[in-house]
Amino acid sequence: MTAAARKSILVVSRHAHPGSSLPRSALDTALAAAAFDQPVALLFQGEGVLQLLSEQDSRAAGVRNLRKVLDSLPLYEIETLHVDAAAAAAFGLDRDALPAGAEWLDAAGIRALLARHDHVLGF
Amino acid sequence: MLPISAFDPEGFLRELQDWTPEVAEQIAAGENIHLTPAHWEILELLRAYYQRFDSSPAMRPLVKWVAQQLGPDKGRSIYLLSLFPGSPAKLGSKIAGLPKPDNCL
Amino acid sequence: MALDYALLVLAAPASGHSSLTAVRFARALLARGHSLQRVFFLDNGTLTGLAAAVTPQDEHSPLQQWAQLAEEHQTELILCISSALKRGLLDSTEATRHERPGATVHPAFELGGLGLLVEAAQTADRLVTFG
Amino acid sequence: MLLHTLSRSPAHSALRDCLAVLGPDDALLLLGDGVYAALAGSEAAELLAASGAALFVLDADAALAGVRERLLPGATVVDDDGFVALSERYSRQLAWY
Repeated sequence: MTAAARKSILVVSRHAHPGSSLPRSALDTALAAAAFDQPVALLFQGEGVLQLLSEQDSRAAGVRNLRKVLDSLPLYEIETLHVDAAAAAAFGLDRDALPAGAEWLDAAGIRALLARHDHVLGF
Repeated sequence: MLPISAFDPEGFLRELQDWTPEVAEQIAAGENIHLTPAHWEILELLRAYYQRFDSSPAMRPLVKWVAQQLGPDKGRSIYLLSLFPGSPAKLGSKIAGLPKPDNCL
Repeated sequence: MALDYALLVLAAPASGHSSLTAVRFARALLARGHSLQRVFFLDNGTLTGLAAAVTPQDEHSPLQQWAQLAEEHQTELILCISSALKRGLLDSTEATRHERPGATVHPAFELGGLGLLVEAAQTADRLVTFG
Repeated sequence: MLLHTLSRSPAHSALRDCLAVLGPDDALLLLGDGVYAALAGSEAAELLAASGAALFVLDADAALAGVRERLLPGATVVDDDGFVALSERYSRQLAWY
């Protein structure tokens, strides 16, 4: 398969994670694409931005810590996390609350991101 | 030595907290691997990966993780394959006492 | 121009009727001359493959609809293995592997990794999600 | 140029999130409980009309919900074949649910 033939995937994650299994499925999909060396990007939109809050501790709940899995994304060569800036602001989150490398996008920025991927998967 | 009942039919630990370095030797022996310091270096990195990222790595991130921690000579698929033939991420995770993979990646 | 489609189904078959909408979409795209190699079921969508699902006789059964589609058009129906295992959907291999009493997946479906979704995305001209 | 599909009722955050990125070059197909967003005179319908996006409603779901005769005048009703035709015209789809 040549590089030119590879189709890029944008995974849009817009649910908050303790109450839904969709964020986990979104993340697994992105990790799978990266593990198979396919171009993939992640956008956290709406309530999905809450997945990025630091200091999540899942031990008492007895489930996997999705936030820690997110920290492994650079090892999968997924360097940039795209964040819906308006949603983050609506939840009172400033840049200190979210990962340092995140790219904050306004509505026009999100539309441009959607437009430059071949497939868009909404979770 | 743990009794055979401590392992499932595929040789994975039923209870992760049973894992000790001796248990790792026992699992490795079942895979015809004799653990050397070179193996241990990778097994410790696998356990550190699990602690830090709450997941077991696929092959690609494992290679990158090893390269970051031990340098580019060891952060290569061929080196990891020489230690853990076949599928280093899966086999290494098994010996390191990480959760059984769900075959998703 | 004929296009290659892949479908991603995330909706559970018994909540709403998104699963039936997806089957009708599949039939409609085939009727328009397009091709559909693979349908990938992920998250609650994997419940679609539960062999023991019972639908009232006067309603369409998502299970039967998908199975018929697969038989008529050789469409692959893949259940994401990690989503499926968590929900108790196992084929005989996984039942043995995880020491469970028996298979629970309908024979029209196969368990597979997310790599099969990624592969479908690479080859497909269109990837349509039903959530 | 995206085909958005919305299958949740307007009370759900899916509509708000969709509206946040819906552009005038896009199309929006309402299906499932999403068809309620096209009820003429509703707040949701006004927001959708203001977005400038081309608006479509899946026939079977509009009928099931009992809204077929109460749709916003700008909405076009499509059947399954029409849904496929939309997916031909718009190469990317984003599902909101």
